[in-house]
Amino acid sequence: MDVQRAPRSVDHSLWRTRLGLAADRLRENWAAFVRARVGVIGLAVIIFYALLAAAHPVLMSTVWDESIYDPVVGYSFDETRQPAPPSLRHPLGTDPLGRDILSQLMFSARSEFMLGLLAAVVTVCIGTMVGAAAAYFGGIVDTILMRLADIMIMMPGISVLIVLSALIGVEHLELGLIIGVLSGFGGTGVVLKSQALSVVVKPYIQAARVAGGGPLHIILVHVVPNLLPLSFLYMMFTVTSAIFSEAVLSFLGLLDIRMSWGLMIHTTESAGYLTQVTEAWWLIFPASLSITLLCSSFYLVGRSLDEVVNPRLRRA
Amino acid sequence: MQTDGSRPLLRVDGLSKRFPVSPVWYRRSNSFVHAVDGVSFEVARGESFGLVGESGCGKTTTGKLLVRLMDPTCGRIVFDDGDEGPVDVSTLKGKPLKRFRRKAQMIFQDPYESMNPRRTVFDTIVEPLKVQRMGSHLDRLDRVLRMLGLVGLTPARTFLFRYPHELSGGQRQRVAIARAMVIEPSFVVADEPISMLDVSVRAGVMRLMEDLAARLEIGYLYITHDLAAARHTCSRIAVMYLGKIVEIGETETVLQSPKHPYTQALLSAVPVPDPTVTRPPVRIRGGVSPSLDPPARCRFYDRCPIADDFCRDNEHPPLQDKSSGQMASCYRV
Amino acid sequence: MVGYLLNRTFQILLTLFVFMSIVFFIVNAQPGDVSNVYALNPDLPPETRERLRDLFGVNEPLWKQYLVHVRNTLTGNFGVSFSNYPRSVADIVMERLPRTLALFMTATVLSFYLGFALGKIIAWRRGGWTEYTSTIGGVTLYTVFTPWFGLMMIWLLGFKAGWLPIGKFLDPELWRDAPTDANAVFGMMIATAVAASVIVFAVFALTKKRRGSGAALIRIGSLAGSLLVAVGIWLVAGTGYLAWDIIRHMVLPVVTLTLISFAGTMLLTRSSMLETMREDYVVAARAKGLPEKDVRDRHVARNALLPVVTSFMFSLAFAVDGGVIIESIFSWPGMGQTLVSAAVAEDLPLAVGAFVFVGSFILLAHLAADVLYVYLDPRIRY
Amino acid sequence: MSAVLSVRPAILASIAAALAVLSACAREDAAEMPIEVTEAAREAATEPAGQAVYRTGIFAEPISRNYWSFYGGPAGSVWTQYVLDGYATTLYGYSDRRFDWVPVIAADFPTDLKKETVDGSEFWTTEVPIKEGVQWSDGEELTAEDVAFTVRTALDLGLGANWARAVDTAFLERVDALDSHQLKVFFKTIDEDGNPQTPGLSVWQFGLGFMPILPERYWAPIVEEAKRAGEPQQQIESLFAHVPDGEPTSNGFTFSRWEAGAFFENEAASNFFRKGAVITQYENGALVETNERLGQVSTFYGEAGGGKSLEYEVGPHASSEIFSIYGNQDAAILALTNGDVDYVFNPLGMERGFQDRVRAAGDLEIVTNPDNSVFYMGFNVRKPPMNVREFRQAVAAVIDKEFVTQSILQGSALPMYAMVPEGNAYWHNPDIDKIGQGLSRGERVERAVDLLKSAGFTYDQEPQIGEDGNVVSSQGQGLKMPDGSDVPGIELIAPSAGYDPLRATFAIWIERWLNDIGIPVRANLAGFNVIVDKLFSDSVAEDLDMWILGWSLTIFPDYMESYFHSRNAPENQDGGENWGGYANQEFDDLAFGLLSETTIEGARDTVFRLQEFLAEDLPYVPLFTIPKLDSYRPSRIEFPYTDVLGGLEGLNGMQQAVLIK
Amino acid sequence: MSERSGDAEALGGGRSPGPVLAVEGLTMHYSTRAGVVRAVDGVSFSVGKGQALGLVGESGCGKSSLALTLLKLLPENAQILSGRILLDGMDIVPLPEERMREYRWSRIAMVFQAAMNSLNPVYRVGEQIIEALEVHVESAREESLRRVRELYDLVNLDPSLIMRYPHEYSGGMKQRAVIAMALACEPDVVIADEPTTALDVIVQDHILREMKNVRAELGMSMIYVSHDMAVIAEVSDMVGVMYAGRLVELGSTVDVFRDPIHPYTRALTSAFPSVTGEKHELTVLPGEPPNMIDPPSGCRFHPRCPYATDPCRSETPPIVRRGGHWAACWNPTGEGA
Repeated sequence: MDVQRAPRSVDHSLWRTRLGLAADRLRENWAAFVRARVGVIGLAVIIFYALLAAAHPVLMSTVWDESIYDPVVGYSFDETRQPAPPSLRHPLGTDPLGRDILSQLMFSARSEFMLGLLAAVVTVCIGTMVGAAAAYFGGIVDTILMRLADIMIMMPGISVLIVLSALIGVEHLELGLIIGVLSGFGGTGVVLKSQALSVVVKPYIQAARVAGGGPLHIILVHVVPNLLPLSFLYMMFTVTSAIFSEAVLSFLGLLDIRMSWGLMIHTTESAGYLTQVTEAWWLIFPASLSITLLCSSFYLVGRSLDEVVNPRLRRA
Repeated sequence: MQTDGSRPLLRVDGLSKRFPVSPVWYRRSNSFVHAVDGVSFEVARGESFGLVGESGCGKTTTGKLLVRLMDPTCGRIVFDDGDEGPVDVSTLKGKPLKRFRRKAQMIFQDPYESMNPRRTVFDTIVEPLKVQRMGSHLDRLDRVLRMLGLVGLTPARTFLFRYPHELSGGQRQRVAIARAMVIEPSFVVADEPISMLDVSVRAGVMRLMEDLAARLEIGYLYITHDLAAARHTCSRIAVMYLGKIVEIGETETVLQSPKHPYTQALLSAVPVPDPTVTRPPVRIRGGVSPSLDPPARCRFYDRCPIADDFCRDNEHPPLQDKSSGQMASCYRV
Repeated sequence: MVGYLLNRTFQILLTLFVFMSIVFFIVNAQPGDVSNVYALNPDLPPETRERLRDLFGVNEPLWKQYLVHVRNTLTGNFGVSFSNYPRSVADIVMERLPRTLALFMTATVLSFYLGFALGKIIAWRRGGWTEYTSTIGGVTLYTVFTPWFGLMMIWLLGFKAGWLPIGKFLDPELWRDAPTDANAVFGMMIATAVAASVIVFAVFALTKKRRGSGAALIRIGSLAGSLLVAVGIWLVAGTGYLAWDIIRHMVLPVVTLTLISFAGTMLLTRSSMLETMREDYVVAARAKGLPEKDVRDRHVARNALLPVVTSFMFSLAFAVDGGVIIESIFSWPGMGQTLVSAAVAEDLPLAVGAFVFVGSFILLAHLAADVLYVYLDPRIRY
Repeated sequence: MSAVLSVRPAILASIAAALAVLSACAREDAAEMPIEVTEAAREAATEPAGQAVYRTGIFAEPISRNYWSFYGGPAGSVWTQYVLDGYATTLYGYSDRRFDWVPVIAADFPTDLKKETVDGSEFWTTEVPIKEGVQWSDGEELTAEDVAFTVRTALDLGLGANWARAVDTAFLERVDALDSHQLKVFFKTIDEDGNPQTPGLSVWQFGLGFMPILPERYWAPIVEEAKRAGEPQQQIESLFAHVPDGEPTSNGFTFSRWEAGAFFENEAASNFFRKGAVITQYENGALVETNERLGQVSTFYGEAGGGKSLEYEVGPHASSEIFSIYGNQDAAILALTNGDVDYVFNPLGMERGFQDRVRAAGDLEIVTNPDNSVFYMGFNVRKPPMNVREFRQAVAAVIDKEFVTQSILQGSALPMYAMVPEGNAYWHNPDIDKIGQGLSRGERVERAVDLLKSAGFTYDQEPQIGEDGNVVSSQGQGLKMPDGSDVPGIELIAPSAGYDPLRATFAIWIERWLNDIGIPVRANLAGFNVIVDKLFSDSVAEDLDMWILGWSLTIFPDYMESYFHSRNAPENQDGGENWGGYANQEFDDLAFGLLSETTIEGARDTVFRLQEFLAEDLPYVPLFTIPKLDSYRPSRIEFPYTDVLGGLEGLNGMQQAVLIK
Repeated sequence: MSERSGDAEALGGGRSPGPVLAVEGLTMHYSTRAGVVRAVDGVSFSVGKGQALGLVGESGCGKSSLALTLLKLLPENAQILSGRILLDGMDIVPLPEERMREYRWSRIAMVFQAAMNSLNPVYRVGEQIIEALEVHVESAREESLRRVRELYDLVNLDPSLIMRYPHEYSGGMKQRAVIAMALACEPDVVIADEPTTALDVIVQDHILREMKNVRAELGMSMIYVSHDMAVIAEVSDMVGVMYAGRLVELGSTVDVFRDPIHPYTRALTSAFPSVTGEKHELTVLPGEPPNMIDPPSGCRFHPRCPYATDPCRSETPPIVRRGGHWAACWNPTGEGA
């Protein structure tokens, strides 16, 4: 990046300059991200679902009658037979319990985002701290953390979640925390540690030590910021796995939640419509495709971010 | 340049560093790399002292020991810049160590790696001030700007908020120098500061370091593999081989009349930028042998063109005065 | 090397021990216990329930249960399954294991091969339409909602088209009079596959240094030969039709598994290739005048293989995990299905046993990956 | 099984060897692999493959084929029940369709109970004759000794679960074989506390009479071996662990092959004593069984005469039956529509979507029957306000069961008011108080508010009904208890939608309706295990508010005693099922009387009164029951009748009677 | 190799009839997102048989790009815009990739910058040399092995190392192996890109001497690419100085060092400290090497040149010839100035 920049003055306050710098970096990274192409498609899908999620409360408080369109206790009195195929009133039809599918889809989108965000934030927090601490301190800290990570990695994810959710009441909050901890301590932590290892041997870390900086200063100021791009990438993968796990667990009927995409499929399945692909497509496709699309979108975004943050994958 | 009567800025005494080889957590290692092995020298105030040798000879480790980036296995490092009494740096901890860090800084070899790519020039230079809680925010900005001017990055304001990737190698090394100098240390370890720079900017950086040393009265430990560069920078040099100092003395004396066979070989191997000159062939074999558990005899024995049975059967030779302050560790000289 | 392996084995045993303990306490930290499984049976008198509790040892304090658990695990005794009472956990695991192995080894090898081949191509021709379509297609399949996709496959290929059997791993009417049981057939199939791959691998290793058509002939010959020998043995043994029935039933789950998992290998291969392609020895190989294919396969792909192999070993290990869904959807009674049903039925010994088993399997895979790495990367010598 | 088991170590060893890449060679592996075959399979292989195979689908694996274990609890899954249905017979059983009590291997009804003193102790005794010529599948005669042995084993080992119910130690003293075909039963006349007692219907007729009989010759050595195992629990474990290879059976089928995870196969027992027997039911209520094989014609419940309501020949008509094991219902139904199986066992009932699929298939028949189960909402009547009867009635009044079952659940559930399902017609009391039935939403709310106010509850603001009378325009606010305090927050714990969408749907709607009338209920949708755990915890009396669960019921409704008698509250009896702590002396007396009732008519009278009582006092609000749907392929199989409580599935698929075309 | 020594011509003395390699007006650009990088811009030179040409310049001046261009081993975003590369009089620029492969290594071989990186770590070193041999010479494996043994002899490597992996070699050994590999097919020209940069001085000395000896023995032409004036001074007959993609001075080594014409050449020679002789004041060049996307107009050195005048800033400098060398400069320095 040998881009020469117009000289910047410090006449206005420092933070504005810094904001400008941040914006510049963002622009550059965005450009690299756009070049990877597939990520843009993913991002578009994510934005689409975010809009759906945001639109739901608005629709509920304006045009949609709560008793009909509530995703959980609504009931479409207009239809004589449930599930009803798509109509003007119910663009995606109703489910076997007479609830509007579009409303369920939109409502669930929000909880999927919340779940993904929670899991991702937990992963990043734990992953960066574990990675940075293990790499910086080395020795016994490293050994303990990495042995723990080994165990986390060994945990067969879906199976652990199945066992846990069968045994204790698991809702979105617990699920997000569990996935976040498993991924943060396990895979993400290990990857971030190897990244952190390449950071802690850099001369600027030694320079900071020579300057008198303590471990906390170095980890927070030098190590963690250098891990953030990579952890952001793993955030995306965590979101994917969180949404996917939620869907699978709901599908198996193991979560104590009232509505989600997985539960929509479960409702379809337990009502016996899951194999009626042509006859009851509106029960099967919206939720299944949403899960697939959102999962793969986050994954694609993660992949594209990889091209941005991994200099070895950058194009000439 | 060591003047009688005044105490040296830094006195290193029997400094050693050993690394255990592939330590297994349940067993204590009994195999060691002797990276630095009983090194002793002195650096006077404002003096530029050179440490030369091939890669793997322990010169960088010595530098890092002096600024306590590593803890020495044994030996003493007595530091005395006149402000406070002499302190033994080798065992400092906590607050005193942090205070010592105001006085001793380091410049690293690789200008591309010595700046955090996510931090601006300002962030990088101000870091020591911030960490040491020196001055107010404005004071610091002021000092950084002054420092930028001093290292020749002008106009200083235009450089403040550049990122490392927006700077050339030479500019980065100037920033690194500014970072080391901004808290006005009295001792700086410069680890190959120019070896990765383009030829056309090397001279500038060398000149800058000389100027700053003179202006701020800084003692340098100048680590380099490049004898020519050392000749231009240092008043005294020590030649290291496998963790040992094999020759030490005034730069010109050492380079003009090397005593130790290793120094001689080193000198004769340096290519001469003059097509008309034909150098005599180097008489020793290539390749430094590893310093893993070296036998007790002279470290240079394996490659020495003049070694005899005495060298094989005796300890590593001590440094002996060979001619007016020029010391070498060789039995055969 | 031996010392390293010993050290590694010791480490792995230690990890396994910790893993085992954690699993035990996680599984035990939940509120329910076995007597509740029968609790809603109105015919069950309370004394009986109490006796059941005694019977299953759940009345002992937790630490005692734990000690017993540790002792038993170390002696290979995982206790008695609650939900399959009184069958032993080890017995159940041994019954399910070959089925899981047969299915997932096949699928993992296939998806690895497909992913590696595709990854090689899209890395080499970067930026083309091939790359975008296979990336998007692969990722979509990789993150597809598996239960739905599995059912779609059954519906489409099994039900609508009628090409393949729906679910299960054998045809009961064919097997009614079979002279042997399914697990024996599975065992023989796995043994055949392993033996055949050992032979082929050996032949490839022996002809590694040779070049030209002769070597290729030997390799193809060995491949065809071992295939023929295997088929011959099965025909002579008279159980060939049973194996064929199993293979017929395996097609659908294997295809599904391959489709949903190849993208992982593909993308990993791609990044690994892209990183390797920047290495100087690749430029050197070109400078030597090697044909593009040799540069790609011998120099880039060979080196890019290293991280992919590690992930391959992991994915083998995680087969059991991924199997949870696929096995239920395809009525394939393997470890995954066992784990789910054990969890749902609160069958603690079976759940713990299956978990410990999965854990050991993964650790073994770690060890195998280490050994394989040594073989693949001469730089690593312990 | 043991033969199958012994193969495994060999396989394992060979896999291990091969995996270790110790230069394993395919040829050697194949040669070394011992191929063992079960006895049954070998026999099957020699026989010509039977054409008449009853192909059925199940979607979980049976647990064991050890009948002791199946009947004793650990293996007592419904799937095990299906596959073992053809193994054991009982002294008495229910008649087809009508559930009359009829002899099976008993030659006749037992003699009336009479008091008799033996060795100084007084007993109720009765004698039962056993049919002559009933054979085990190995050709040996089934004798009274077998019955006595079975009872003895259950008593000696203290077997639990269904054994404990069949052989109730509180009543049963012993069973003696007077001779090979005459049985004498001894019941205790006084309980532990010295109070006189009578072995009622549930103890004798529907208890011991329904006990499965296992072959003494086969099991005696195994039981002896088990008894030497030490502690009682180890004895039981040892017995349950036995794999009964070659066990003779007395019902229509014997074990043939079990390919774990794939299928379970039984073959017809050629010497089944009832094979070829013709069962005839007359419209006047008479039952006739004509068994040519035994040369017997038995007539019960009056003389045969008038029109026949049912006549069929007992099989097994199938030469063999295969239970194909599928991983889930979808796969099983797909297999059914695909023609892989002809009947699918469906213990949970078949949901609408599956019905559609089956109907769409065209060649499948669907039959619908009522089920003998109840899904209910229970109250913890120890705590206010649930302790107030009017409160419970008000809650019942606002729950529109018809709306939920018919509109929302589209008929996949049927509304229920009495504790005995309508389908159990003989015991069901149709004339009970059905609070709220047929009312509009507005009327329901008014009724509930009236009930609450009549009990002294007050509102800050009563709920308002919308103009059309169907919508609550504003919810009731500030409901206060009779003592003036606020009604506390109430938790309604119910299965989550993942476990059961029907109950979850009900819970969510109940929450909404109760909130409408100002009752601060919050539905907590939880996993099944979480709910069960709460019910069985020591603090159930304090923690529980309201809950929704379901019971699968027996024909003889003595369960009402188990659920509501105060002695069955957890605080009075460890593990009791009266979780709500319902305690009403009047009810207790009535319910306890049912246990000692020895006549059917008397029992029916008591049961009716119990239902009336419960419908008014409402410790449970019965919510719904589910219709049982069975589907089969009429072109392949035919059942003698299909209309019956609990459906074909409830009869275990009529394995002995189904005709294979 | 004694039978070949007869062919060898005297070191540096031979001016064979026609040049083995001639480069005429070669221009090669990379297109990057930031713009077009003019890495090689109108470079012309020729190398005679047995001659050694040294190309010297700072990092980013295009010398390594030039080396890769000669082998046409360019990344996808690079393009040869104009010029000819004449190998024994034949232009290889328009050759298709298939034909070009035959020329690589058999006619032009290369010793890459970092020897440790140009050996594939997973193959034995001997195999990698054999691989190069087998592409170009049809021969039995035993034959190839013997050839490898010869090559190892030639570069003073112990033949027992042939079947070892690269990581078992020391740095100097790897460099020797890479040189042996370059010599495998007896190419006409060997390009050595920074052959000793990562090595210690003593090893560097050994390698440089060996390369000189091998060249003398085999009579091949060499192109040394280095940033180190001293190294170039020691090994090459001719020296070309590159600055910002252009060749600014070219001539016999002795002439260029004794009497540099271009101010940049002069600055380079005097910016370089010497360990022997008089300790002279180092010349400090102001500024930084130019950005190759948007290079300065006119003479590209003008922003740093102490003698820059107006024409320097706007117009391409003329060729100034003096003695055995020429330079492109408006204000030539030295004797003639």
